[in-house]
Amino acid sequence: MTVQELPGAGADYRPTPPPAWRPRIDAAPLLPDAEPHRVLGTPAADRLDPDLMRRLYAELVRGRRYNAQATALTRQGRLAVYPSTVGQEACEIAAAAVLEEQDWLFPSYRDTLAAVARGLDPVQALTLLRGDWHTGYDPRECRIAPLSTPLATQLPHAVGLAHAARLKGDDVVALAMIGDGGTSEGDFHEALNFAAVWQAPVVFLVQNNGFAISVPLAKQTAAPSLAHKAVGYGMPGRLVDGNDVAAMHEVLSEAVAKARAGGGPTLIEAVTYRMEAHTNADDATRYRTDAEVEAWRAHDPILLLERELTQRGHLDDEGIQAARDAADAMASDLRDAMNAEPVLDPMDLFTHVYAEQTGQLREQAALLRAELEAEEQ
Amino acid sequence: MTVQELPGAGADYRPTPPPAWRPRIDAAPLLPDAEPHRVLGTPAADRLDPDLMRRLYAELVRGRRYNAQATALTRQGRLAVYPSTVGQEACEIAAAAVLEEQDWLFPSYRDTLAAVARGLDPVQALTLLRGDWHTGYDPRECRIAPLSTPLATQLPHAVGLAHAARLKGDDVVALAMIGDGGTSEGDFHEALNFAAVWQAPVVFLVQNNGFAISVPLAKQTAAPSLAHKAVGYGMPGRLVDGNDVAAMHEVLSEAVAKARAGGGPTLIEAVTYRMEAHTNADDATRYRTDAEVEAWRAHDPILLLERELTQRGHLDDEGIQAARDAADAMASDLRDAMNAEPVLDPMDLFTHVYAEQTGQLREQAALLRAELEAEEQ
Amino acid sequence: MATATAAKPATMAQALNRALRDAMAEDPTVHLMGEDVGTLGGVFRITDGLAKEFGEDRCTDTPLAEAGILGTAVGMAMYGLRPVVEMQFDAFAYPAFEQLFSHVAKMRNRTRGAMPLPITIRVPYGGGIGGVEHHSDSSEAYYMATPGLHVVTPATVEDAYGLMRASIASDDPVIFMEPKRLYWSKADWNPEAPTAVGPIGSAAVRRQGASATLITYGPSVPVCLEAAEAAREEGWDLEVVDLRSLVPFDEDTVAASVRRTGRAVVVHESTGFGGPGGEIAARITERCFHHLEAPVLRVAGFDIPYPPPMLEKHHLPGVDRILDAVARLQWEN
Amino acid sequence: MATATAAKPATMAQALNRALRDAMAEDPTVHLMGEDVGTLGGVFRITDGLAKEFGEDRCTDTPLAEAGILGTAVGMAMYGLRPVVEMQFDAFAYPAFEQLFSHVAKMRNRTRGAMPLPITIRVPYGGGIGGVEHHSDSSEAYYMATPGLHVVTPATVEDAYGLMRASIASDDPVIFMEPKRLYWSKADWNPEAPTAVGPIGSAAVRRQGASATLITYGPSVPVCLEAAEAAREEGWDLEVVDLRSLVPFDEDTVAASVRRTGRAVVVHESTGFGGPGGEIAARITERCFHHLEAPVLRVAGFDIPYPPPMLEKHHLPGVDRILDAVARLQWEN
Ligand SMILES: Cc1ncc(C[n+]2csc(CCOP(=O)(O)OP(=O)(O)O)c2C)c(N)n1
Ligand SMILES: Cc1ncc(C[n+]2csc(CCOP(=O)(O)OP(=O)(O)O)c2C)c(N)n1
Ligand SMILES: [Mg+2]
Ligand SMILES: [Mg+2]
Repeated sequence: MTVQELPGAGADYRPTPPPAWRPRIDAAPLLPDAEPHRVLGTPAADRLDPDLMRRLYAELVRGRRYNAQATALTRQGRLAVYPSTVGQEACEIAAAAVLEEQDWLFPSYRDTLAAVARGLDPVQALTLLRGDWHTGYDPRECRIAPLSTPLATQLPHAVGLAHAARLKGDDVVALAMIGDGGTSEGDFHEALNFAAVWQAPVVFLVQNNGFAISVPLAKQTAAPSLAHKAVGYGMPGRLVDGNDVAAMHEVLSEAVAKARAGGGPTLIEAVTYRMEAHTNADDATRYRTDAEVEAWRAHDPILLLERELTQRGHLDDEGIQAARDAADAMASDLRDAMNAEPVLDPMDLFTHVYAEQTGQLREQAALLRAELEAEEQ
Repeated sequence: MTVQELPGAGADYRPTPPPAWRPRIDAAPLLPDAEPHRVLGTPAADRLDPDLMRRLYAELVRGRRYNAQATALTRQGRLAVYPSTVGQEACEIAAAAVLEEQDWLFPSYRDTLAAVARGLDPVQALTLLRGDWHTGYDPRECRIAPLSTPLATQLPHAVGLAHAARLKGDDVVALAMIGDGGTSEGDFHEALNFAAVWQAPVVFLVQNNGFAISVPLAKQTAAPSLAHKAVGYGMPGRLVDGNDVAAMHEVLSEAVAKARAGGGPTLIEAVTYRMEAHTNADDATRYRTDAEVEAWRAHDPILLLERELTQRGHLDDEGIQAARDAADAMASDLRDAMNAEPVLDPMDLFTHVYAEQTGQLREQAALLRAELEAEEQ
Repeated sequence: MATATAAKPATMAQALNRALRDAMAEDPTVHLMGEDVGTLGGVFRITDGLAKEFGEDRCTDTPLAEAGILGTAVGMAMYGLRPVVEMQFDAFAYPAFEQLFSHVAKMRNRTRGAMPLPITIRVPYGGGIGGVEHHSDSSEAYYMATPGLHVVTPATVEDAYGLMRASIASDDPVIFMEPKRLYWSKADWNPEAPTAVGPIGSAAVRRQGASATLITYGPSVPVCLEAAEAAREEGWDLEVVDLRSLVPFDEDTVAASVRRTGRAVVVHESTGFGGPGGEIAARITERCFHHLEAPVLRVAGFDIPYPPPMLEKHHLPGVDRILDAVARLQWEN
Repeated sequence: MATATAAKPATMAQALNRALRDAMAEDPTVHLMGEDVGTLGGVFRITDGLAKEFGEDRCTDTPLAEAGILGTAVGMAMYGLRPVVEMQFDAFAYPAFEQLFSHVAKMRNRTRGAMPLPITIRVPYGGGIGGVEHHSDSSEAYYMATPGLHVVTPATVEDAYGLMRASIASDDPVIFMEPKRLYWSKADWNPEAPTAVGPIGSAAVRRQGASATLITYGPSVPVCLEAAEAAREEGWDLEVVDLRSLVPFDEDTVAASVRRTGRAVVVHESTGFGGPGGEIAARITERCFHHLEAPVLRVAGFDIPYPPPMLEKHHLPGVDRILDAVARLQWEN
């Protein structure tokens, strides 16, 4: 068929857009705000719930204390390693606070604080980092997935779990946490895409703390913001001040509510800062200046909330002291608990490889048992 | 330090945005147009270069003929398999046409036509699909990377090559081709991110032909368009009518020129349609209707250009016939060439595993040689 | 062997399809997912009709991303489902290897048994079908080297059914390797009265013999049976053991055979160096050293990337190469 | 052994750093890339100072994406560079496996030699450093099973230098496995007059002995040497062969030793089942069958996911376990 043979040839034909093409959805509502969303210190703070804020305040103080205690434990040889979230407590606390009992948290290796804030026994949360086992808790009991060390790999898990719950008709939202560096991994991309296609009830929380170990965000991405990545999946992107716990709570709550209502996933970028080194084993002076760190001190998440609440008369010295006392008590319990030697059974090595031990594992277990018995004698 | 101890406490403090945060770049210029860019049948066609268009017309006709011939060769057992680009010729032809001699093409497994349009001997382009070897040409000689079967994996190669050339100060642009389905792979994400961070001179061309084998785009992504994915990497996204060769040529040329000038990568989504089955081995009736295919016939890339050129008097029956004759000649040469039995040397199996054969490969080669000699007797 | 009167010729593909259907019908937590498994029924039609029968939520065309497929399957299993995922071809499972090695294989262990992952991963593998590069890999060595995974592969129509049902029923992740070139192999089989294979991990003696043992699995089983027939002319009576399961490895059955025959050849399509045969030969030797008249030999694919279609016949272990190896088993000693 | 007067104590980490530096200084096409390799100098400081000396374009902090790192390195090699990429830890190389198996290992073959890929992939591997999960894998079996890759691993300070230089000089992809727990091992070494190791593929006899051969590599070499010392008390004079290169495998050196001693134990940290030892044992047995007094035994990591730090000592092959295996070499026969 040539044009001469075509019906209507020669008339003033104008081709239509390609038949299959139509804009699938409007991109505009997916785009994040031009600036990180903030509440504290803005007029929006007028409508804050003082009770909720006092609760979050106490959690922040406790979180800070938890961080300090955990780092101290590394120095005492009680933890193999600890990645601190000092400076990032507002993200960790808000993430735990917005979830219902039946919801699931998918933390990255850094997010033991979120797990603890969710109610997990700190000793269980720190098992991985103490080194007596990998995951120190039953994920199904507390609905907290194992802390994920391979970056971004927990995101598809969150999507699959949320999808499965939705298929079953259960009211479950999954909240998955990841760092700025982790967004460069292929698994981030695949997880967000599956979530959007399946309209799974997931919220992706990126803590942009400025660094992936030593690598600053500028070497990680050229995007306008990490929240802008949402557009390419057809889900909304939100940009939040990650040190503003009120803003974090608001944006996370909205995203969780949207997911719960069947509205699909949201990507949230929390702009924050890692005040301490990557872990106790890291030397941050190799890649950043004190001045940079100092600039963030005035934007400390605890200070921001404390100032707002005291100025409004919602918090007084007594309240502050009570929060600190509670935090101290937690820290002292944690110290005591971690000073107890963990009970180790080397035979555990063979117990949970398969549902049923294979012949070769039975032989290896026997070998180790014999060795241990010989040692005892 | 509490708020009471902070300098300026009690004053009407307003926290600034987090110190490290500033919008890195403006998202607006990255967003694709609301509709696929078109030229043919629009006023923009007034400024077309008739010579270029006639050349592209001849290429399109040749491309269509090449597709028909290759599919015929599968029926004759001369090709193991052939993924057709009937309906997608405008993308394939334009991709080859916009590159300079020193530039590199990174085709997917479907894009033998682009390689041929770039000047590669069709027999060499089809070696993979005939099955006598994997890559039938020297990639460095023709600056065409091996046809990539594992989807999306060629994209990071294109980025690395373009980056290396730029480091060396060479004027080289890499054009990488991929399908709509391939955009879901992690390698797509990682490649685009590296390209944007490095500002590598790469152009990513996604042929959205509606399907990944049987899976329609709606099950692949929920994004407004695939071009919108560009925003999340900080590179511009362009949406083009992939059946409009003039539009394809324009948008690709602009992106190549931008890359060449140091302006970094571009993501282009060409909206097109795969008129035939996934390959000769596929049964497309299992997943789409004839009506859908028919709707695209009126939007055939050859017809669109033919109509434009004939209406403007830039192409007459003679020109059309000349293009067809040239295409027939190519097809007949290809048929003849492919009817010749390829020369096979089984000992090649061992020749290119390592620069130097290992001892064990020498032994295995000796075994095979002995077997072959025994057979001959 | 299905001996019921209703036995009819069936292909391995049909038996696999039936196994998936029966598992889905019996257990609503079984979910299929992968590229083209829904509407199309899979490029090999193994999932044909299942999306129609059970709905797209139970048999789902996913986006094109293998790590995403396996990664979301992990999450689904965490919530109590039994996902069966298809990797379209062997080499296209590689993008999912991080999820496989770091999560699928380890989750039970990491959580002290609290969160096992009952996922079946279907991997069509091996060559001999004229596929272009990346379509004919034999990747079982990677899976074998990863504690926490089961690795099975059928060689017969009835085992295809039985092993698939056992894999889906397993509370552990199972790599279910489907020998592509046996998809269309046929046997009389009664789908209404299928034979169960019992728990994963038992080898089957496919042919009894006294002179030497051929140890093999998957696509090489029919080749070994053919070789055993041909060997009769040379005066050798070969035993053929079909491993069926590489992990767990049925050492007892294999060792019993080799102790009896005193000679063994391991046959597989995967490359030799670093391939499954090394483990098998080493293990047998450890167990049967004083019964061996000759070293355990291996006939395997060459140590090269899988060849293009026109050359693959030279690569694949065939009858002659197996017989040559048998001949080298030091019969004069 | 560097005998020059200027020899001073140096760690393996220093020797690796020096090798990278010397290679970069000599050849402007050598480019380093990976996570944290630039400003920080790598989490193990192996690339310390190189970004400063050669600029960030030669020693580049990449985005955090292993497939992207290796994939872009492929493209750079296609254009004539010699990329040296770092995978931060063994288990974090898994996301790059599709690029590794489907492109890096095969590109020379696919293009009939037209486009070889001279890429060195540095993989810090193995345990014994108290690392949490995913930080102590021994993944060499995956690499060994992939034709087209070279796989090397140093056990001494001077080999660290020599093998690294040889790897970067190689026109083929090399998996350079760095035994993490030997990073801080020391030896007298003269960086100004380093010993070349010659082309990749030769094993080294680290200790001569007559009773039996220990075949080992990487982090297990010092353990085997220690075991050999301890064995003297039991009256055994053990030979210790350090493979240095798993691919190519130096069959001649190993077989010569085993033919002489008549007994052998393969020792490595990687899991036993499906691990490197199976291939090595099978191969030696094929070659040396009639010289063997006992089956070749293996002492390996257990067939389990790598244990948590507090339990890893039970998993790692130690002196006692090696001596037990030696004792099982049927000395009465
Ligand atoms: C797949 C993978 N690659 C590399 C690493 C090593 N690693 C651990 S933490 C880290 C940086 C993570 O940065 P980011 O995602 O920003 O999270 P943050 O540490 O800032 O919380 C790296 C590279 C890893 N854990 N997983
Ligand atoms: C990594 C990988 N996974 C799966 C496949 C199998 N496969 C080949 S083509 C194809 C569909 C590709 O769709 P698309 O990217 O849209 O390209 P098109 O075929 O339409 O050109 C699939 C799934 C593959 N080649 N590579
Ligand atoms: Mg970070
Ligand atoms: Mg497509």
